[in-house]
This record gives sequence, structure tokens and C-alpha cells, in this order.
Amino acid sequence: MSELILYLNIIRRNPIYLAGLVIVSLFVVVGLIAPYILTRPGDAWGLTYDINKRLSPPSLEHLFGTDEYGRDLFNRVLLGTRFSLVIGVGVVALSLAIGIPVGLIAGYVGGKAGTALMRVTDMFLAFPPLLLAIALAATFGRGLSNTILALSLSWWPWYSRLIYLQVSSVRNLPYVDAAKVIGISEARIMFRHVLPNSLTPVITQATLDIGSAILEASALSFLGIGVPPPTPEWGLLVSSGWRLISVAWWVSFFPGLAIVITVLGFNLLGDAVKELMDPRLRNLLSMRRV
Amino acid sequence: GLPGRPTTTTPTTTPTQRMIIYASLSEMTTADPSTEFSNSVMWLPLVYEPLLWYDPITDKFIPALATNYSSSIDGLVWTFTIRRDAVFHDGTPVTSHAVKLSIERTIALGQGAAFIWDPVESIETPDNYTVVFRLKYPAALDKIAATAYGAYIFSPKVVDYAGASNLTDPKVAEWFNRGNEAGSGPYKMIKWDPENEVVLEKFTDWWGWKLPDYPMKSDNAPDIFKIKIIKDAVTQETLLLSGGVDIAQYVPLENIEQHQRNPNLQVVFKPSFQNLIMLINVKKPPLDNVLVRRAIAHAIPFEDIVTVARSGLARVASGPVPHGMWGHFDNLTFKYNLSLARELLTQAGYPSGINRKLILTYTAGDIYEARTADLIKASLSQIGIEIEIRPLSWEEQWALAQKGWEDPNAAQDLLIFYWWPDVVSPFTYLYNMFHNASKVFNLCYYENPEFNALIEEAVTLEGIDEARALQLYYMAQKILYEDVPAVPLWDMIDLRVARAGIGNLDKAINPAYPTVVFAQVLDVRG
Amino acid sequence: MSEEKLLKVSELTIHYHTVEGIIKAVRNISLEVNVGDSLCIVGESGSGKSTLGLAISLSLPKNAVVVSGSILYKGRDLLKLKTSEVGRYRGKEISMIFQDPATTFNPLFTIGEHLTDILRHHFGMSREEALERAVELLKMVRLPDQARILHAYPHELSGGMLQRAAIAAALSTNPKILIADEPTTMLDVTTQAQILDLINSLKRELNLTLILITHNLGIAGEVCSRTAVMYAGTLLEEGPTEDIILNPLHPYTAKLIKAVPIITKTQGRLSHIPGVLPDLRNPPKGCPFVDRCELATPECSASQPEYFRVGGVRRVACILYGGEHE
Amino acid sequence: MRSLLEINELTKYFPVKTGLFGRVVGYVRAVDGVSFKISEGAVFALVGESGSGKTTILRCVLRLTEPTSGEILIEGRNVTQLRGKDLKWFRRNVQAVFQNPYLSLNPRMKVKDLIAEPLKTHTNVSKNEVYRKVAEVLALVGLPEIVANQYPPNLSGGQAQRVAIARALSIEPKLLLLDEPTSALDVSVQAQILNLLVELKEKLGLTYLLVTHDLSVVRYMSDYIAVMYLGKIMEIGTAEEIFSEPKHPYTLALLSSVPELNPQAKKLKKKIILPGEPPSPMNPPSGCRLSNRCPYATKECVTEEPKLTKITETHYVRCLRHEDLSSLITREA
Amino acid sequence: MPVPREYVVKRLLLLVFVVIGVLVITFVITRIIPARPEFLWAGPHATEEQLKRARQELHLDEPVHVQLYYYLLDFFRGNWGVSWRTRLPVLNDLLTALPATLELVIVAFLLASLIGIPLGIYSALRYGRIADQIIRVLTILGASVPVFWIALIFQTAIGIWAGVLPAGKRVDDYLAYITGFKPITGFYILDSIIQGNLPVFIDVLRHIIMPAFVLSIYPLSLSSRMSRSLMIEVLNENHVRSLEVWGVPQKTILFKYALRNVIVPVIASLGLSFGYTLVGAFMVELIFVWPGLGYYAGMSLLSYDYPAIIGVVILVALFYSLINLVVDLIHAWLDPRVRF
Ligand SMILES: Nc1ncnc2c1ncn2[C@@H]1O[C@H](COP(=O)(O)OP(=O)(O)OP(=O)(O)O)[C@@H](O)[C@H]1O
Ligand SMILES: Nc1ncnc2c1ncn2[C@@H]1O[C@H](COP(=O)(O)OP(=O)(O)OP(=O)(O)O)[C@@H](O)[C@H]1O
Ligand SMILES: [Mg+2]
Ligand SMILES: [Mg+2]
Repeated sequence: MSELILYLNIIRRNPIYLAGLVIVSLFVVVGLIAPYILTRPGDAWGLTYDINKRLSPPSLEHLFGTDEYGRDLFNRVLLGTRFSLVIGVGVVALSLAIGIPVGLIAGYVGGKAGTALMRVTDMFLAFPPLLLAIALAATFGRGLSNTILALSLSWWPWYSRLIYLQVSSVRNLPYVDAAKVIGISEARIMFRHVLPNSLTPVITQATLDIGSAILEASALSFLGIGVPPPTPEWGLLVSSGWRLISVAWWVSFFPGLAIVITVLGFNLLGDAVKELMDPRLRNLLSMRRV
Repeated sequence: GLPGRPTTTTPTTTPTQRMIIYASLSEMTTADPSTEFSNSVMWLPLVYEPLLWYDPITDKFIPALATNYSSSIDGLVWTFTIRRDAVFHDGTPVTSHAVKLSIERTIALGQGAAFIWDPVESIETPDNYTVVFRLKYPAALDKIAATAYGAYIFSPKVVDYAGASNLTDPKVAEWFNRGNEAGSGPYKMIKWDPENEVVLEKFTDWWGWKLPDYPMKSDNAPDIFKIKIIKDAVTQETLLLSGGVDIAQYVPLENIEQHQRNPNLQVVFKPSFQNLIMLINVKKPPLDNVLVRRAIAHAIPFEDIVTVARSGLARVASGPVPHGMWGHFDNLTFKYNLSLARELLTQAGYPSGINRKLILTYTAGDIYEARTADLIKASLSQIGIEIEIRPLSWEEQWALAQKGWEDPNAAQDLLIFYWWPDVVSPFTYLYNMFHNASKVFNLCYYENPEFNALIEEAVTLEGIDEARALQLYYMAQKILYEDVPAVPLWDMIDLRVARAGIGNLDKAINPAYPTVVFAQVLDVRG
Repeated sequence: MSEEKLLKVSELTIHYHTVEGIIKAVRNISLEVNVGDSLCIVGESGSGKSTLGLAISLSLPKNAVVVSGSILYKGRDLLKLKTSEVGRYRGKEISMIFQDPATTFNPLFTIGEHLTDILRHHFGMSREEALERAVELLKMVRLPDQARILHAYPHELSGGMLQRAAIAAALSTNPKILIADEPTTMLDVTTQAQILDLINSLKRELNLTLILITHNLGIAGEVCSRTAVMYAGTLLEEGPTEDIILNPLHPYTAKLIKAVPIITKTQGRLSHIPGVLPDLRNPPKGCPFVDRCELATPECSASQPEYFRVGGVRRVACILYGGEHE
Repeated sequence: MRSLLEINELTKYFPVKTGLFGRVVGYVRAVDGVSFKISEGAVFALVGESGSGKTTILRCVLRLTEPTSGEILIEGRNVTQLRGKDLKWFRRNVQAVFQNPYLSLNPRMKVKDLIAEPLKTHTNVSKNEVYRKVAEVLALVGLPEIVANQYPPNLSGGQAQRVAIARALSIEPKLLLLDEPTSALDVSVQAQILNLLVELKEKLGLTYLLVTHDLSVVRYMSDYIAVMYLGKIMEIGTAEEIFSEPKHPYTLALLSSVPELNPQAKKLKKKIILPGEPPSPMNPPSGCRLSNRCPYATKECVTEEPKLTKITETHYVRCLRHEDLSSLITREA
Repeated sequence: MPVPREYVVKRLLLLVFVVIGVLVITFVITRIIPARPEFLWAGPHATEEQLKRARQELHLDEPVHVQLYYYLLDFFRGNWGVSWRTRLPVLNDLLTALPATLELVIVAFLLASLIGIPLGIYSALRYGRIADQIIRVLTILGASVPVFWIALIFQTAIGIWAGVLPAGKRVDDYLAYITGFKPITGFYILDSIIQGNLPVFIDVLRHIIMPAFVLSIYPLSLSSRMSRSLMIEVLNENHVRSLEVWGVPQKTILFKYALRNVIVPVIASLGLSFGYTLVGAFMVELIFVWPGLGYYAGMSLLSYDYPAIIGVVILVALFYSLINLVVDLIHAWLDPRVRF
């Protein structure tokens, strides 16, 4: 707890990190309340349109302009936050749900089953990031849950490997030996002693990965294999504005900007966390020129 | 070279040449002038020539390899006089024998558009420059000889080039498909890389260049005409704007107005027989109720769809047969009227809307379908019908739709897709999509014996009693209007956008030869 | 007198700036080292020994701040050197070796590469000359099979061998002062004996001035003529090693010595020091040992005690010895 | 006194595999035919430098490693074959304290839960009873009660090691194995822990097996000592015998490698410094394992493997020249 | 440092394992996940007849392991199916498209490492100062930008509005035509050099620079951030401190010693960013009409050309594994500690 306060204090003092924290908090909050603060919910959900306002440039009435249906882009981008949040959290949570058990069993139980699990993990890791997701998404077809599933299935091995490495080192720590000597059951050792001490880096990494998951999902949408229209998913908005770019640059510009800012927020925060976790870098943080 | 490998001939030209790059939306696969029935039409009419060209707008014929022709009064004997100074690219003179052999090969192979020659009983060559056709039944052979597919004349020497025993030997087709040609047209093909580009070079010995008043030529025609395959409208536009291509087959329609104002660009429109239709699963509740179907039909904002999806470059459909085609009637449009739609739903027993999400599928990747679907969803939500849009690959969509014949509940509710004619007749529209013998494309699962009988009779009357046939087609379409197994949405208007400096573009485009740009009439200076 | 002092540290105070706060690692320390001296700095973990050593060798980490004091080397204040001058002292006049031989050398370079780079820089030798000299140096630190070792990467050598190579590297420039920061802590007992033996003989052979940092009083007894005892960043007492061990003046030193089990005799109970080290972010105002000292008086916590001279050669910072002011 | 722990010809070879195909290319002979007995109430010390196999023996006794061969008997029961109830009995009666207290305590559990864990595993007392017992044990090792609610990383080294000891002792074992229990600690803290261990042993009638390389700690604590080198016992005897009449050159070297605090004693002592590096345990030298580093080695020493020779009832040495050793040393001096 | 043969053999065996892994996973994706794989295989407008043939060709009526056997057999025989879109053998299509992608990716990759690594090191040396902060924010930004979006913006701003660089394609067709430029290797930069065709060479560079730069933004940021943090880490290592106290000049410590400590792990992780770049090329090629694998993949995705998609996935995964192998061997060669 005091650590957390310390971290927050450090972040507060560094404008870059603070920006990260603010962006991420804002993203989460907006993602949660977006459906309730829309001024034009029909436009946002794609249930209304206004032919007379097609492709109007940004103005006070339409901050981000309108799209080819005359829908207010600001509202669509705002609602897109919700979808990005769902995708980001969904992908990361599902990946953890697969990755943690696999990594834990492979790392702690070991043996033939463990080796086999790690080999399977390695096979998945043989695909460059996103490639496997593309193949899976193309097979599953478009849809929100299919997108989340495709991304998670290509994502979990990273967590599995991380947990595996963590567990393999933790299981050799003296406190695990000490627990065995005391006669504690294997299951209890695994869940009470090994798992909690292996989880922190994975959970931290996973939290920060939400940004990357959003980025990848938007790439799938752009390639036409992500969520289907008229979902106001940001990547899809950019993609549908692609063909309009020379008449209406705003249609793809603002959703793209939303992606950039959100992912930037996660990455800034990630950088902060990385520095905070590393005590050596932590000292340097407050370094004064000598 | 091998198929798929680009074959290149070193150009023998000087650097002062004029080149035009035409961006094509679709790649090509085959190149046999007798059987080609697909995208190679983009260049076939430049490299090969038929006997005549047809201009549907003025309803006139332009001489091609035939300088003139006549027909007997009963329409059963047609005589064509062949041009004396025409030579094939290999140097062989064009003669009546070459014409006879070319057309007979098409007939013998029986592929692609070979059916156009069905009326022909025999072809005779009284001398080197006269061809006589004898027909089994009366037909307009001039139109047939001018079709975009299946009417091209090529050098009989291809047998030797291919090392074949006769013209129908598959080796000849292979030779063509390897990227070889033996035409007589104004351009020679010098590169065949069917996935990326096809390059044509001016054939200097073409007879047309020497005729001062020939309408199908220009003194400033490009020396090189390159067809570049760029499968996407946005990219075509980008390249057009940045100078990478000169003529775009397609650009995003939203930008057309802007391009029209752009002094560096020109835009040319033309009609098209392609239309978009929404098929309704008439066997899946609640769509089995005709009132519900009518409600849906009246809740579709046709005008808005045309504006948004096609930026106005389409006409609201009136029946499944598109505008401008024989068999089209103007009073079959559904009125967009939400209160009527709500009323119909109430009558059908759904006063507060339908309590199930209807699944609407379309072919993924098509922006016009996507936007149409989007607006249909938006509009139907106004009358309490929720739509779930599912963009699918064509094969998935079709596979899903096929299930409907066995189990309508397993199939989609609504399906939108394009139709365009193979034979230009209302019959192809009405039979394929609505006759219950057509399981492949009747994806509304509509079964109506009365309707079937009407169109079956109409098609047989087409050549004998046009008026009666028209009447029957009207009755059939009226039935569809009442039963609403489908909602025809819009009929397409086609267009080309090009660099402003290219003269005669409108002349180079002819609706009878879709996608073709007749390069020889283009006027390119500087 | 002062001319003979090779090194004179006066009232040195060093802080570390960290996220958790300012750590006062070295406070107000004064020391003198003569040519040929061997001085041991003894103290428990965290007492600031390494910080002091790094300050003298001009290699403090970037987050260290010298708050006050001076380090006079041959009369010149090392803390006031310009950046361009640092190179003339570092390595050349004062060199250092460290605790963990496994991380002393860059793992991607051979031992020979390290040695020749030092030699070529300091003496402008050619590669061949430097290699020859490197072989001699390895011989000097009693490493066998010098050619092999020159071509070996650090991970291919044992800790003892690496520590010898480090000594060779540190001595390659003929420095006047060698600072050895716990050079044997990471080594095995028998290897430790070897290295101490080596340091002892090199000290004699090369007439080295040695500053040895250790937490093991026994090592001080083995190697150094004089010893300084540090506690919580301050210097508690200083004097000839033998005197300090046999007759510790400061209550802390006395307790520390009684806490060490002695191999030559069986003992009853070891004496131990109750309590814990003070927090260096916020050290006591007075004597740092005041909280753990049985003899403490209120006066002890009032202000930091001054050094008192005892018997001419000894200094101690404890008011028990008041009167004999320095 | 009967022996509590008896080890007979204990051997542990670790196979060394290549990365490729996992082929076994050799064995690390970590422990090679070690035998000794510990009688109840005694403190038995294993000393020797790093890699000599001390920890491996300990791990074999604790069943954390499967021995290659040999017997380990606790009160006559073969440890490696214990199952079920016997195993439970074994776990309750044999406990250990490791070198680094921070690493041997789960950083995410409160001290009270750490100490309660063995109690809950081995006794079925009520929850209240457990925490009362925890408080009792904490008092036993001299820790204030507030420590109970702290997490190990927030404790000082000495406190943490006390917690580890408390945890081991909470279920009142008979045998306590100590693997370098003080080498991670500062001198002043080390003294606290050593005193505590001695105190507890007397109070609770414990038996210790102590592993260390610090001879001064051994001197302070132990009754019996086994000196190990490369997996073999070189010399074994009572503390008195080993310290005052060492018979093996390696023992002598170890003794002289301890930096002597007393400057006067230092001057009197003859030092033996072993040259060279300890050889790889994968291929130890032939004959006597010390032969390549021993200043007194002869040709015989290289060819002939010495046996443990009895000197007194309790004192054994593995050296061909042990009889000449004292004369050799004096001659050199 | 010579790398032991056994290490090479081990890595090669690992590659075989990886290849089989890739194939097994793609097999699962094509055969097991879809409810009716023959539909995905037979393609658009397939007739009953064609579906039946597809079932036979895919051995769908046999047990799974037999299907897998034939799948592997087909793969090694070069029978990767026929594209629905181009109706040509997929492998053929892929090999035609490969050089264009490689050229683009290699240029992007060179940009990424040649700019990214020095930038990161510079940033580390200016730790905490303005320059460092700016570089940091920029590189974090670079890692946050969707490649397709930035590609669109560059293309519109530079290619269309400013018109400074071509907005797409690999070479100006007219120029290529009049100067008689012919692709030989498919790497246009190389081809223009071989033919001594300076105008085309310049034109090719003008065409490649924008897509390559856009593509390099992500790996550039990655390598810059990585070298920055590695440099900071290395400068805190004991061995840097010991060279310092031994009087080795800063320049030597930084640019000889520390630099290698940075470069070696960066190289070790280059494989990963090569993977990113390869997949990023999908979108960049699509936008810049670059007729490589990415363009092919993009087109195949748009038309759901299933055999082609899977073909691209397999080829890219194999290529990625190969690059990883090479990178690992280079790493082993540079770092004496990496063995087994
Ligand atoms: N770079 C640093 N940044 C911040 N604090 C530091 C740094 N180096 C040392 N310290 C702190 O300064 C204090 C003194 O450290 P120093 O290393 O000088 O002690 P030491 O006597 O050498 O201890 P040890 O015996 O453990 O080596 C300690 O509290 C330590 O945590
Ligand atoms: N799990 C293992 N696998 C392979 N070799 C091992 C293993 N554990 C120990 N060894 C080897 O066995 C030998 C003896 O190790 P052990 O830890 O028992 O020595 P030790 O006397 O306790 O040394 P230290 O004083 O360093 O703790 C060493 O060479 C060590 O490398
Ligand atoms: Mg230190
Ligand atoms: Mg050990």
C-alpha cells in the first residue's frame, strides 16, 4: 500500500507519466460511461442517420465532423471507447485465463505434460504477432466475440511463457523448499506459495497490454476481418474513412487519433511502471546532475 | 513463359512515346479469344477485331473487319464483305477463311459466349473476302457479330504456333493462355502478367490508322496502353491523383463531385445493368408472413441508400429488371413510408416490433453493400425490427443460404447481393432468383407455380411475340411486387475518372463493351 | 607534515538521492593515508564503506551528491577536478577492485581485451606490447597459463581467477593507491586465503598504499596496519589494527569484537548488540550508536561527538574519552 | 546415546546433460559415499568449501533430492521409503532453516500465517489455539508480538531469520537442519542468531545438523565435525579433535584460511594456503581428491584413493600421509 | 567466436520443430475449426461436384491424423492449394510477391535499426534531459500509432497534398518502360543497379522511401526504446564502473564496451521486430499498392480467398522462424555466453 502511494507520488511528479495515468483513467471512465453520455446515441449505435449532413467538416455542432451517413463522428468515437475497452479487457482477460493455467502447470508440475504444454506454447509463438490472429479471425468470421477470441488465441502464449519462466524460478526458491519440508501439500504450495509470487509481473504486463490489444483489434478491423459495421470500433472507423480521405479527412483522422492517444496512454504508463519496478532505474529517476 | 510468370518482349520504341495506364479492378486469368468470358474483355477488343462494332446509344454499327454487310429479307442469310488491307499481327492477311475458321472454332469449343452463334447453320466463303452465314432461324446476326465476347477473328496460323493438329486442339488454348495473341486490332499485346498488368503496344500496320475519317481511331492514340490491376477503388483514386495511373476504372463515389470540379480530372458516366437486391427468407417466421415482408419493403429508405451508398450514382430499383433494359417497368417501386410499415406490422400481429434479431448477410468487402445494409438496419430499427448485420465471404454466405432449402430456420433472414445478366433478358433475373427450380440462387426459397408458369411462357415468346412476352413479364413482376420475396434496391450507374489531358474518353467508352476503353480513339498529346 | 600525506579526506559528507528520500551514506568523515600505509575500513553492511571508497576513486554513482568536505590527493582536491582532469587521476593514481569478481569484467570481452585497453590508453603501447605486458601482469598475480586466460571470457574463469585478473587490471597502471572493496566476500574460504595472501605480498613487493574495505575484523588483522571503524556513515574510531582489536575504545567496536566467534577457543555465549542500525535517511543527531549503547548519556544524543586523540596514534569519536581533544 | 540420524554410504550423482538430445555426458559427484551418525542432542557440523556437497546431503535428508544410493535412517526408519503416516511423522520431526531468511519466507504471507502454516498442517488445534501458539513461539525466539502482523520483506535480516527458526520449531521437531543459517547476516546479527540457536537447543533438547563453511561458527556451536571436500568426507571427529589435532592437510588449510582476529595468535600460527582452484566435481583428480592442490602430495596420493582411517574411536581421517603431517608442518616451519 | 556446430544443429532441429508446429496449427485452423472445410477450399460458386472433389483432395473422410499426413505431404511437395481469386497455385503467387515485400521490409528494417539504435543510445546518454524526454515521447508515440493510420496520413499529406513523393507503386511505369528497365531478381533496387539504370534507381528509391519509413516507425521505436533502456542498464553495471576506475576513457567504455552490450541483445530481439514489420507490411502494402505479400494478403482477406490467406500465413511464419534462427546464430556468435 505504501508502495502504491510512493509510485503514485513519483508518477505525479513526472509530467510524462502523469499524462499516461490521466489518459488511461480517462479511457477507462469514458469506456464505462460512454453509452450514457452520448448526445446522439442513434448516430453512435448506427441506428439513425442524416443524409443532409453527409460529410460535414468538424464544427461546433459536430466536433469531429460527420461521416458519409451524416452521423456525428464525435459520438461514434466516444462510443468506440466502450468497444475498445471491451476488446482490450476481453482479450487480456481471456489470454490470462488460458495462459496462467498453462504456464503454471508447465512450470510447476513439469514432467511430460509440462513439457508438452510448453512445446504447444512455443508453436504458437512461432507466428509473428498478429499473423495468427489474422488467420484465426479470417476463419472465425467477423464479430466482436470472434475478434476477441482470435486475438486471445494468439496472445495467451506470451503470458503462458511469462508465467512459466516466473514459476520455474519461483519454484526453486528456498521458501518453496521450506514449505515442502514442513509437509504442506503440493496443491497448497502451488496456489498459496508459487502462484501469488509469480503473478505480479504477468498481471502488470497484462494491464498495460490492453493498449496493444486495442491496436491489434483495430488492425483486424482495418483489414476487414474484425468487428462488423456499423459498430463504431475505431479501426473500423478509420478503415471506412480510408476511401473518403481526400474529401473528408476527418472521418479517418479522429478515430485514428483516438487509438493513438489511448495506446500512447497505456505505453506511457507502462514505461512508468517498468521504471518503478526496477530499483536501479528508480534511483536514477530522482537523479540530480552532479 | 509459364502461366503466372510475366512474359516480356523488349520494346522496340523510342522514348518519345505516349503511354496511358488504365487501372483495372479485377485481374485476368484466361486469354483465349474464342472462349474468354471474363475480365480479359478489357483488352480483347483492342487486340482482336470482330466483323462489326455496335454503338447502343445511337443504335448504329461501325465497320470493323467487315466493310459492309447485307441480309436476306427472311433474315436467314447474311453476307459480309471483308476488308482487303487488314493484316494480323503476325503479318498474315485477314481473309474470309480466317473469319470462318475463327467463328467455327468458337462454335466448336462451345465455351464462354459460344451460345450467341446458336442460330448459325453454316458459314460459306465464296471468295477470299466474302463470308456468307446461313441461319437455322431468323436472328439479328449483325448484333451477334458485334458482341463483346466470342466474336473475335484471329490468325489461323495459331495452329502452327501452338504446334497443334487443328484449331480445337487444347494446345491452341494453352498457347493463347500463355499470353500469346494473333489478332488484327490496333494494339499488340507485349506483356501478359495477368495478376498485375497487361501491356499493349500500337500495331503500326493496322488498317484503321490509314483511314482519315474512320470513327474508331485517333491520330494521337497512345503508343503504349497498359492495363494495371489495382483491385481497390481508393487506391485507384490515389494513384490517379498522384499520377500513377491515367484512367481509373473506379474511384470512391463520394469523391466524384470533387473530381468533377477538379480541373486536372474528367469524369465520364455510363449506364449499367447490374443491380442490388435484398432477398427475404420467405419460409422463416415471421418473414413467412407477407405483411411483415411488405412492412420491411416500405421501411427501406431507397433514396437515402442511393445517396449514401452510391453517392447518387444509381437509380432506385423498380422491380428486379434494371432500368433501360427491355422488360423493365417503372411503377414497381416500394414507397418509403414508415407509418405504413408500422401499420402493416400491426396488421401482421407485431404492433411493437419483432422480438427477434433478423440476420442480414452481405458479401464482405463490398462497401456499397455494406452501406446499404447499414441504412437498412438503421431504418428498420425505426419500426421495431432489429437487424444483425453479418458480412460474410461469398462462399460462406452462399453456404449458409443453401441450408435454407432444407431448413429455412438455419439460414439467414435477409441477404443482399448483385445480379447482372449473362444473356440480356428479364428471364435471367426472374428465373434465377425466384423460380423454385433454381435452387442455387433462389435464396428467398420462393415457390409460386403461377409465377413459374408466367416466366416459362414469356421466355419462349421473346423471339416470336415481343409484346405478349412483355405483358407476361409484367404480370410476373407484379406478383413479385405483391408477394415481396425480395426487395430490389438499386440499379447501378457506372463511371470512369481520368486525367484531364486525355481527349475522346467518352468516345472510347461503350456500354456494349463493359469495362473496355478503346485506346485507339483516345487523343493524347504532350 | 602535511606534505607527506598522500591522501587526506576531510569532513566528507555524501548523500544519495533516491525516490525513497535522501540517504546520508557518509557523514563528516576525515581520514589520512600515508605513502605505504595499509588502512582497513571496517563496518557492517550499509555503513558507507563502499561510498567512501568510490568517492576516493572518483567513481561515485550518478545519484550521489558530495555535500561537503574535500579529498586531498598530494595536496590537490580531487572533488574540484575539472572533467578533463579526472582522467589523470582515475586508474593512474588511484585504482580499485570490487567485491563481485563475476561482474567486474564485461562479459562480452576477453580478459586480454580489458587489460590491453587499459595499458594502451595509459602508456600508449601497441597491441603487441600491451599483450606482452598483460602476460607479465598475470604472472605477477600468480595466474598460471596466462595466454589462455588472456583469451578467456569472464564466464570461463572461476571467481578466484577473476579476482586475480581484476587485481592485475587495477595494478597495471602502477597506481599509488589501491582500494580493495571487500575483495574476498564472494569467494570461497580457501580462495579468500589465497587472495589475501596475494594482496599482502603485492603490497610488500610494490610498496602499495592500500585501502582495504571489509566487514570482517579478522581480515583487517591479517592485512592492514591501521584500521578505521565505520558505523551508519560515520567514523567511530581509528588507529593501529592491533590496538583496536586488543583494546577497542569505542563501545561499538568493543561489542563488535566480542560478537565474533573465535576459532582458537571455545566460548560460552557470544556478546551481541541489541537493536538495529539507524535509518540513514534520518540518522540520529548525536552519536549514531546512541540507541544501542549501554553507556549512553543524554549528552550523546545532543550532538555528534568530536574525535578525541588517545595515545597519540588513535582517534575515537566518543565522549567517554573527552579531554584529549584532537 | 542412540543415534537420531544415521547416514550410510550416501551418494548423489547429478547427471550432466548436453542441450542437444539431452544426452548424459557425465556426472557431478556431489556426494560420494558419505557416512556418519548423529546422536540425539548433539550438534553435528558439515564444513567444507563451496561445492563440496554439504547442501546436497542436507537436501537428501530432507527428501528434497532423491539420493543415487545409500541409506538415510531417522530413528532407524529409512527416510527414502517413508509413506503416508510415517512421512507425516517425519515432516513433523525433521525441520530446517536455510541460509537466506528473506528467500526462505514467502514474501506475501504475514508472519503469523507463516508460523501457523506448519501448525495447521500437523496439528488439529482450533484457530484461536493456533494463534496463541504462534505468539508463544514468537516469544520463544525473542520477537515482539507486533511482528506477527508484518510481512517478511519489512523485517530486518535478524528478525526474519528468527521467524524462520520459529516456523521450524513451532511443531517441536527433534532434528533441525541448519544450512549456513548466519552467512547472510552481519556479524552482530550473527551473534544473536547463534546465541539463540544454542539457547533453544538446550531448552528444547534439539539435535542439529549444521552446514557451514565458517569454521568459527562451527567452533562455537558443534560437538562433532565432518570436513568435506568434493563430495567426500576428509576428516571426521569431535570438535576438540578437529580443532586441536587436525590430521588432514585440507582441514589444516581450512583452519588457516580463517582470518585470525587475535594478532598475537596470528603470529604463532602456521598457515597452509592451498594453491590453485578446486577442480570440477565432474572429473575430480584421481587418487586423493586433494592431490592436485595438496602441498604434501606424493606420487602415491595421485594413484591411490585413501580410505577413512581410524585414529581414535571418534576421529577418522582420509589421508595417506596423516601420520607424517605434524612432522611435515614443523619441518617447514 | 566460432559457434559450436552442435549449437547450430540444435537450432536447426528447433526450426524443424517450429515448422511442424506452424503447419499443425494452420492445419487445425483450416481443417478443424471450420465446420465444413470443403466449402472454404472449393471456393466461390462451387458446385456439388467440386465440393465432392474438394472433400477427396482434402481427405476429409479419413481420420484426422491421415489428413494431417496428407497436409504435410502437400506442403512439402509445394502443393499449397489454388487461389480462388487468381486461380493460380498459391505457392506460385507467393513466390512472385515475395521479393517486393522483402525489399520493402529490409529497407524498413535498415531504417529502423540504423536510426533507432543510435537514437536510443543518444537518449540514454542524455538521460533525464530535454533531448531524452523528447526522444522518449516520440518513440513511445511511434509504438502507439496504428500503422495503417499513419500510412494513410503520410500518403495523403506527402503523396497527394504536397505531391513530393509518389503515393504508391514500386516504380514509375512510364520511366521503367522508356528506359527499358526489366525486373530480374524482383528486388528493384538491385535490379536497377545491375542494369546501371540510374533514373529508375532514383525513382525506385523515391517510391520505397515513404512506405518503408511508415513501416519502420514501429520497429524503430521499439529498437530505440530497447537500446535506451539497455544502455541505461549497462551504464549501471559493475563492469562499466570497473573500467572507469581503471582509467579507461569514457569514449572507449561507451562505444566499445557498453555498445556491444547493447547491440547484442538488440540483435537478439530483432527477430521479433522483423515479425512485426512483416505483418505491418500487410497494411502498408495495401495502402501503398505495393505488389508484395501484404498486398496479396490484403486482397485475399478482402475477398476471403481462403487458400491464399493460409498460404501467406504459412510463408510469413516460416520466414519469421528462419529470421529468428539467423538472428539467434548471430547472437550466439556475438555473445560467448550463449551456448546450449
Ligand atoms: N547508488 C546508490 N543509490 C542510493 N543509495 C545507495 C547507493 N549506493 C549505496 N546506497 C546506500 O547508501 C548506504 C551506504 O552504502 P555503502 O554501499 O557505502 O555501504 P557499505 O558499507 O559498503 O555496505 P556493504 O557492506 O553492504 O557493501 C546504504 O544504505 C546503501 O543502501
Ligand atoms: N540440482 C543440481 N543439479 C546439478 N548439479 C548440482 C545440483 N545441485 C548441486 N549440484 C552440484 O553438486 C555439487 C555440490 O553442491 P552443494 O550445493 O551440495 O555444495 P555445498 O557444499 O552446499 O556448496 P555451497 O557452500 O556453495 O553451498 C556442486 O558442484 C553443485 O554444482
Ligand atoms: Mg560495500
Ligand atoms: Mg550449500
